[in-house]
Amino acid sequence: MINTGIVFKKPLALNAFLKNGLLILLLLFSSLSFGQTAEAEANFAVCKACHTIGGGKLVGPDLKGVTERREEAWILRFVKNSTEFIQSGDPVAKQVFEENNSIPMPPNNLTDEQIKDILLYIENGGKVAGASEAVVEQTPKPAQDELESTMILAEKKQAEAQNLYITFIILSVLIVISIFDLLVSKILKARWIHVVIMLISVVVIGEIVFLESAALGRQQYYQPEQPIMFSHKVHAGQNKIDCKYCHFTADESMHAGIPPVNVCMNCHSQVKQGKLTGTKEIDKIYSAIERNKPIEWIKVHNLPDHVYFNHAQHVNVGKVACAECHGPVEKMDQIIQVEDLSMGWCIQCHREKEVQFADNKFYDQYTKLHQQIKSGKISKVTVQMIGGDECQKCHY
Amino acid sequence: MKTNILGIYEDEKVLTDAVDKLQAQGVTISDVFSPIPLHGIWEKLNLTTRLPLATFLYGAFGAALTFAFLFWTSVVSYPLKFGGKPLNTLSFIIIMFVLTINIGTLFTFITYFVREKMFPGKQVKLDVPRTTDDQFTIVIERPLDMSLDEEKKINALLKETGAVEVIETNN
Amino acid sequence: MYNTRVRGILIKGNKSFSDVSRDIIKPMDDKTPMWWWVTAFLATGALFWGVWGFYNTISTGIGTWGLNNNVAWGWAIINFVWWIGIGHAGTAFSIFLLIVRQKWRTSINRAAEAMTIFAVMAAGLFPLIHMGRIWDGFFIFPYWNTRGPVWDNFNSPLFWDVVAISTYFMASFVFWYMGMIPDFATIRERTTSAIKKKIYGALSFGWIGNAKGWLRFETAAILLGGMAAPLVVSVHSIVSMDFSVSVVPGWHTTIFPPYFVVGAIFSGFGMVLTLMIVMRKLYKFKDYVTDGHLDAITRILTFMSLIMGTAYLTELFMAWYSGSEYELFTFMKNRVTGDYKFAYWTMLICNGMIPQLFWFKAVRKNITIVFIISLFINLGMWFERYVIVVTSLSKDFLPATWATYEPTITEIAVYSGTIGLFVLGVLMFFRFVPTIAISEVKGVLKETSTLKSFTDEN
Amino acid sequence: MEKKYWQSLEAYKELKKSELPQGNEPHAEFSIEGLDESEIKGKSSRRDFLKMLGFSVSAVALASSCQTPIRKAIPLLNQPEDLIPGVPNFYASTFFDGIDYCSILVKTRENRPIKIEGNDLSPLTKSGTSARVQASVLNLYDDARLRKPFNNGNESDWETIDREISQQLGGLAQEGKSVVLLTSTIISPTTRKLIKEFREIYPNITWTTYDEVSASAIRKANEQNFGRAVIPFYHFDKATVIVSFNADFLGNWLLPVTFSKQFSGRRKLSNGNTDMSRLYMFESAMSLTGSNADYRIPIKPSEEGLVLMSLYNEIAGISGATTYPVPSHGFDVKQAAMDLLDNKGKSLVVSGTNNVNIQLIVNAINQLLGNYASTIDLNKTVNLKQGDDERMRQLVAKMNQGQVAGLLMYNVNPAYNYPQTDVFISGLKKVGLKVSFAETMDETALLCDYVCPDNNYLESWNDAEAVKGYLSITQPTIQPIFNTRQFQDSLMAWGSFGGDFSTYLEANWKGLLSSGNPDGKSWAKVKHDGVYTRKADAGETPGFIPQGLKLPEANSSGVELALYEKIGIGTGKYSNNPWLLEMPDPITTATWDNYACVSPKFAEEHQLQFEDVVKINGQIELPVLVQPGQAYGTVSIALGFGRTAAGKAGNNVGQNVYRLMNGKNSTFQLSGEVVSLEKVIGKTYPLALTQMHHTMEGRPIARETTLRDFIKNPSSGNEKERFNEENNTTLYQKVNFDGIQWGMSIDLSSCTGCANCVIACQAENNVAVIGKEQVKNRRIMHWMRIDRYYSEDVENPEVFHMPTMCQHCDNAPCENVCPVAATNHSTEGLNQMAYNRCIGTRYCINNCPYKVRRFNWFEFTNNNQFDYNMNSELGKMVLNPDVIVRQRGVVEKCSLCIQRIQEKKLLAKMENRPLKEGEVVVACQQSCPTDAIGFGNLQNPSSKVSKERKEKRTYHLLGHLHTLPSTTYMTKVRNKES
Repeated sequence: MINTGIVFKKPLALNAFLKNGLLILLLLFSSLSFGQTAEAEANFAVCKACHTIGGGKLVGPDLKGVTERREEAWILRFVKNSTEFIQSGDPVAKQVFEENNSIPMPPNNLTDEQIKDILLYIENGGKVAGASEAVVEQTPKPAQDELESTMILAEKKQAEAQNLYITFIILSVLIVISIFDLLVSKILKARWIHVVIMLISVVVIGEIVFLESAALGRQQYYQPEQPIMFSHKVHAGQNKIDCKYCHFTADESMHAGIPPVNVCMNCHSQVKQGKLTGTKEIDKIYSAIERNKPIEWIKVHNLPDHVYFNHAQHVNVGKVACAECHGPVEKMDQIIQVEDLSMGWCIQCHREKEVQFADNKFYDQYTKLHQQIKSGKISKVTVQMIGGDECQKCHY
Repeated sequence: MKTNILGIYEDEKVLTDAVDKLQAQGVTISDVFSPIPLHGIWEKLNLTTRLPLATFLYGAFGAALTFAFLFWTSVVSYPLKFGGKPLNTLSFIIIMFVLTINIGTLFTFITYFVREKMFPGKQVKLDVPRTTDDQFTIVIERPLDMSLDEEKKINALLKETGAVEVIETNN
Repeated sequence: MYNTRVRGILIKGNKSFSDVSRDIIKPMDDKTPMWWWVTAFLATGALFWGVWGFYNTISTGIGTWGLNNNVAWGWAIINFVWWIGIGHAGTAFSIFLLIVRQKWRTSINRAAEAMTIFAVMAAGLFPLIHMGRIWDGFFIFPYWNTRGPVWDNFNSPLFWDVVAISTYFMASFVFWYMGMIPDFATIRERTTSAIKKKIYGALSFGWIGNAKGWLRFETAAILLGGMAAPLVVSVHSIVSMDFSVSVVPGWHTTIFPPYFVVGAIFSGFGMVLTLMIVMRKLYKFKDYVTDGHLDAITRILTFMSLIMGTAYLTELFMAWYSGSEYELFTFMKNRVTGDYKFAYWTMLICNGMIPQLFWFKAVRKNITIVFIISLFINLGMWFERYVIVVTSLSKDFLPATWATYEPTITEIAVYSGTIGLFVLGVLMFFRFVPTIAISEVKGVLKETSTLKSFTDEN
Repeated sequence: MEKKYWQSLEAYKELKKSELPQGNEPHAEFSIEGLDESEIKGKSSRRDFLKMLGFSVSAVALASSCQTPIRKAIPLLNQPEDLIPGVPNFYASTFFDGIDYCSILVKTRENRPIKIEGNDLSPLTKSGTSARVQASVLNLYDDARLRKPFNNGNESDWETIDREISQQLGGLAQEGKSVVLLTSTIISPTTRKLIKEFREIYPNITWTTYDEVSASAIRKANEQNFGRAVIPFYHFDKATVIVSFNADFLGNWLLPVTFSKQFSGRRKLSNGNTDMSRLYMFESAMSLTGSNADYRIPIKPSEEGLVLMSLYNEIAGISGATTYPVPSHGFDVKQAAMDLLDNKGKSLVVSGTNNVNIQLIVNAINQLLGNYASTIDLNKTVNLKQGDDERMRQLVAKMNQGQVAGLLMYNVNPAYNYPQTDVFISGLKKVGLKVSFAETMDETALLCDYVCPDNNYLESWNDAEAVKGYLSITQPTIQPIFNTRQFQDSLMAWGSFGGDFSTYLEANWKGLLSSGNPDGKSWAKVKHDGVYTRKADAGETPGFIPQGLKLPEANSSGVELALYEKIGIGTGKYSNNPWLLEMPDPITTATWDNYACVSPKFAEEHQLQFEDVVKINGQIELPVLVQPGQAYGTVSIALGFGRTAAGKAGNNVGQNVYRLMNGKNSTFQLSGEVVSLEKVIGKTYPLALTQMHHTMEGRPIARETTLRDFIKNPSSGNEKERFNEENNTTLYQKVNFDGIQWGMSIDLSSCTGCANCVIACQAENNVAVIGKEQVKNRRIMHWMRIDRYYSEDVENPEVFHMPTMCQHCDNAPCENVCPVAATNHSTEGLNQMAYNRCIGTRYCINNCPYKVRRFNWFEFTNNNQFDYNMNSELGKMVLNPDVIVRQRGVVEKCSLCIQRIQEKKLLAKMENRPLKEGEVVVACQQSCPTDAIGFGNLQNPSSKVSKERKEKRTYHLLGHLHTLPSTTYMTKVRNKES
């Protein structure tokens, strides 16, 4: 009934593992493909904020078949600086501009080659060359189901946490009543009933106290009100903006980074109205710029000071998907902490998670492990096997 | 409804002899109350206890449990290396030794009270309160159907063997 | 019965069973005497000073002590070992003497066991307070946690300590309490006060004293005693491993376990002697704690003292025999002739030499001298721990790190607090608990009283 | 403007990055001051506190207690491209404070300098630094720094100050009254050019350079001998025999980092090399160099001339040159003379005494030995110590005569360190316009009308030419934290130059780079590298003009005084730096004080004991420290203490002894004064030493051999190691490593004990400063200590310096005894310490035979009782965000810079490649000026540590305990006959 951090983790971790396996597979394919297209995919992440490939019109037009509709030179000019292009008096450009509610497309400083790569990527249907349809289309689905169930679980557990307090109070009252009856009122003659009630209550209360005190300082299901009603559901879910577009240092730094306002402005210099909140929330960005004051977000996922956590290690090297720790962010209007971020939770993953042992040349130096794999003694190398559960991997 | 005949003595030696005599006369002695343990009486009353066996089992259980715990934690659950020692170390012996005693003692203690049905605050009413001080009592069960003769005989026997007083109580 | 013949009469004054009950329970029924209040006042004062020491240590840090980078253990550990040593008397009396069938223990074992309980409580405070982060002290228990779960280091003698001392405390307490149950029943039946009847009635667990009850009681007592007997050896052996398992010269030696155990019993008997002389004087228990009892203790102490002396000499010999320059330095240069020679020679004289005076019957018979010597033993044993802890750490392997250690007022306060706690505990024991095991004394009373004519004739 | 930046030292892509914002108005999101006010509240002392700036986090404790505090994540409004929160940037720069020079890399995190590293591209310092350089980063975050310009003791603003000073300067120029610009040595060619131009605008300004410890005698002697008033460059790497008279070239003299590199490089014995230079040291006080000498002879200051002259006579006698009569003295210099003669042209004689006569004899000896153009380069001049004592005296005299109308003082503090402070102060009072550019309100600034605070060097643009032809660049690594302005910018403002100094510098450099630039280095490249070597024209060695030699006047009538600079505090510029104050002196191991060193024999004769107070000349009361190796009949006292206006840490620490300098000749000399010394009966003064026992008690701890024995038998002096290896047995299996096993190797032969590593480690690992009282209680927190042992003669001992830190034993005794598993062993061979698991039983400290574990006796952060950098919001900026600040009650110790290991491992993984040898560089190793510390992967057979481990000199400290340390030491080899 209570999250012990261990009992519940098993199925979750298993799910996470299955889901990761698939995601890793996906990423494997993408890294195997041509470098250029991979870069194009990354670059297209910016475009994805307003465009789809065959997904219908968002802010800007659906880009499917755009290479057939327009000449390459035209596209190049438009992409580089659309406003300039429109003002130069190109009729097609003007028409496109007006067709799309006169929302200008922000200028880019991409090179011609990069844009051409993106076009190639669009022609490919928004897939990296070489990746099969099946992998792209099918794999995310079960993963999403998993995430959805995680979400339900989270809500359920939140409710359970509420029940916990009620249980605690009821049991405490029970103890008091039974002591009273035992000593004073003596309604129940069979004393063993008192004893049994008290024993059970004490054990359960003890468990609640133990677990609650273990969870002290942890913030599972923490969901603070943010200064801006920023919806990850809209951005990451509906608009399918890549996590790393905004949290762009996750690949290279210990911090995933809260995006500075200029990142917001990449899109919101054009998108000035939200579907749900109108201009009210987006205006806060502009006001931050005007007042020259950064937005003070409330940090949701907090680790204690004595923990060193590096996003680059996990996201870039370990190829861990963001959702594995942060949950189905694309379904959250307001971010909620899904996992308890306890040490046990970290360690559990380190024990099960497979290292990119064959793919990363860094691991070449572990000759003994390589031999063991060769001789079939072990089938995979987990993080634990290269010291992933040691103190000074996280505490220094 | 039963009653008891109680023979009250003031000396352990006299009491011991009285028990012998009573038993020789075929009187069944149901219990003896005394302020000190009377080692000779137990055999005479055919009293035994399996407490030592229980203690042995607790100890064995304690040793096994301790080893299982130590092995599981240090080798299986979260193996950590300390000072170049193997994970499954000789140090376990010391902890096992102590915890065997610990578990044995604790459970023996608890078992004793469970078997004796003793607990803090238990109310008892002693027929002869001085049995906790300086008197000894022989308890002889008196079934309802016991004849008066027989009762008299027992009373006389008790007196004869040195009882300073013989009383009858309800139980 | 041979022991009685050798020992003479255990209980003097031709007591009947009810005399015994009355004599022993009398101090509990009397008005609380003046000396009790005075001592309790002093002890409370000491305790409060100790509370200040605790507060100071916890609120400011271990830095309030005189420790340094080299000598990281000081008074706290010295006093801890000292108290644990004293705490050995109870079990040694109850169990060792039970096993070797020394019936004279019956007059003393209750008090000795009580002393054990309070000494172990006092000792237990030191490992607590000497932790840098007492608020995280629960890490020491290998409980199921959400950190992995991460367990403890079962190689650490400190972990063994925790296990051993808590077991020892538990076993001692259980044994002590078991022994008191029939006595509480006696009080319950004797007392006229309704409150007392209620309290002691509750404490007596409903003891009636029937044959089966006595059988189980005796069996359980022997079982508990039998299990606690190895504890007497193991607890101080394990405490000694705090030192002998380490690499520090002066600590790293295999003689420590027996040496510590003997030392502990030695100091425990010393403290028992001190306490008994006080108790029999104050409570007029001379008939129960006879001169013969004291004589027996002094004889044991003489023997123990010889063992201690031998151990000290063995240490010196081993230091020389090992050929290790580090060992040689620690023993010969640092202890015998060096900066710490005062402590070393105090230890040697108090433990090894002064108790040898007990060879003389005149000394044994003079209770005042016995009392003074018993105090010397307590002092000597304290210095033994001081020598072991401080001298070894102060000058170990790398001379560059050598540092000296002096206690601060906070450490002294903490020590005095534990003394206050101990004394207060003992006072409570004197006041509210029969200080002599009534039923056990009664048990041996018969044997000795029947033999009275025999001894009197001789 | 484009600027390149360092990702880190090696193998980093040169990325074009935006310039750090310049100008004086602090950007809101960069200003530390701003954060000071709004974000950093409460007790946020730990890592989260450190995550600030680019990713600042603040915690607000809620009124309801059991709730976790809300933490805010505040992103930058506009994130500059080169700033990635959590990733360090390295900028090449230069440290120069008027005395010491060093080319450095500045490590910044979130635009906040946190660590100084050595620049390995520098041909002069070659990745070495000194302790003072390492500690200089803390000066940036000194609370004593002025936050605003001051006008007559009141806070002011730059406009007012500029207006008033320009007005007054203009007025004085019109009246033609004398205005003096008094500066420390300036080695910046651009600044010199600027000053020249400034003086063209104000022709009435004269420029005087002042060094508190000057070397003007060397310049004078060279002027007489060669017609050039220069300090030549010395090649200690080319010298086989070095004879030094009071020249502490490894510690303080001219370019100690450069000379240490040279000296130790010449004495490396790895890879079968058995060629080693020999050092003779004649000195009064035991100096760092003296402690590393193969032969050290204690002499009184009055005997220096005699001994030098005898040495000259010996050499001249054999070379057939003029000899001079010398009164008899008890020193035999024959061996030194023969050694020198055997190595003609490969030898070097130097003296640190600021006396022309002495320097003339030194020059004559070097000339006889043919050392010019080989070990002494007169064309490659050293630009340090340009101060001329005579001109300074004249200036002070003029000031007292009222002939000076204005005084602009840059980087000098004569009110503290002029030998006759009272004369200077009385003169200063007669000066009309008094301007100071001091960074803090120091003794001199307090007496000035205007204080125009200079930027810290980490906030400034500058360049430096310490040695002719070897230039380097200083560039800002942080916005000016306070409303301060660079000295040069002030000059430009008052001279109405227009523009700022950075553009001026760039323009000057563009011109400089247009010629004599063989590699065609661009300005951007120069900024990237930090150093630039100009094509040097070979130049001819000028002819030697012989001068008649005479003995310097010497007074030997009483107790002779020899002042010296401490390795930590030096001349007192950084007297408010708690790191340096707490740095144990390499020789005495004393912290936080200066004291009177006397020899043991002298102490015995005068019944002086450690910590007894003596009165020097009836005025200065100092505690006595009995120093083995001190020349009998002399007393040595360190300069740089007794500051009264340094700041909270440095005020009234020790005594100011500048007034005891010898000014009898035209120069100010550190030695030569005769003082009275009387014991103050019954008064003692506690001294905080980190080591109280000075001998090894015959234990094989620091092992040594002589070069001769070493050539015969490479394992000589290290026989015990073989014995241990052969006789060690164990019940347990040897630890098995896979892939990575970190190891360290320390060459005792190279280590000079300069303590650079101690401060480097302190800066890297957030080691707390604990203050004098706690040091006295022997609780110093340094993870790395340098054990110093004496052997042999107590009056002139041989010295060992032995860096000791956690040895990372494979069979670590500390690990076994921790009950809560807070310390255990990693698969990479590291002895790990999990601070947050530690409950502080301190058992590990007891059981560590090396005693390298440290306990947090108190809370050293946010505690007013320890009012050092960790009790100040500003001071905490220096903390390394990758390393947690330890809580009270936990044990800490050297982690072998685990954060660096993890960082480089991650980098390798991200770049999909194996870890390279030499990639992970730990803090102590990085900036070691003698490369005594090696670190690497023992599983890699080609790594430096693996190779060194196979050498016969290698041993494990206390190896007989079978602790199997990962750190090994190499026997010290002394180049002496027996």
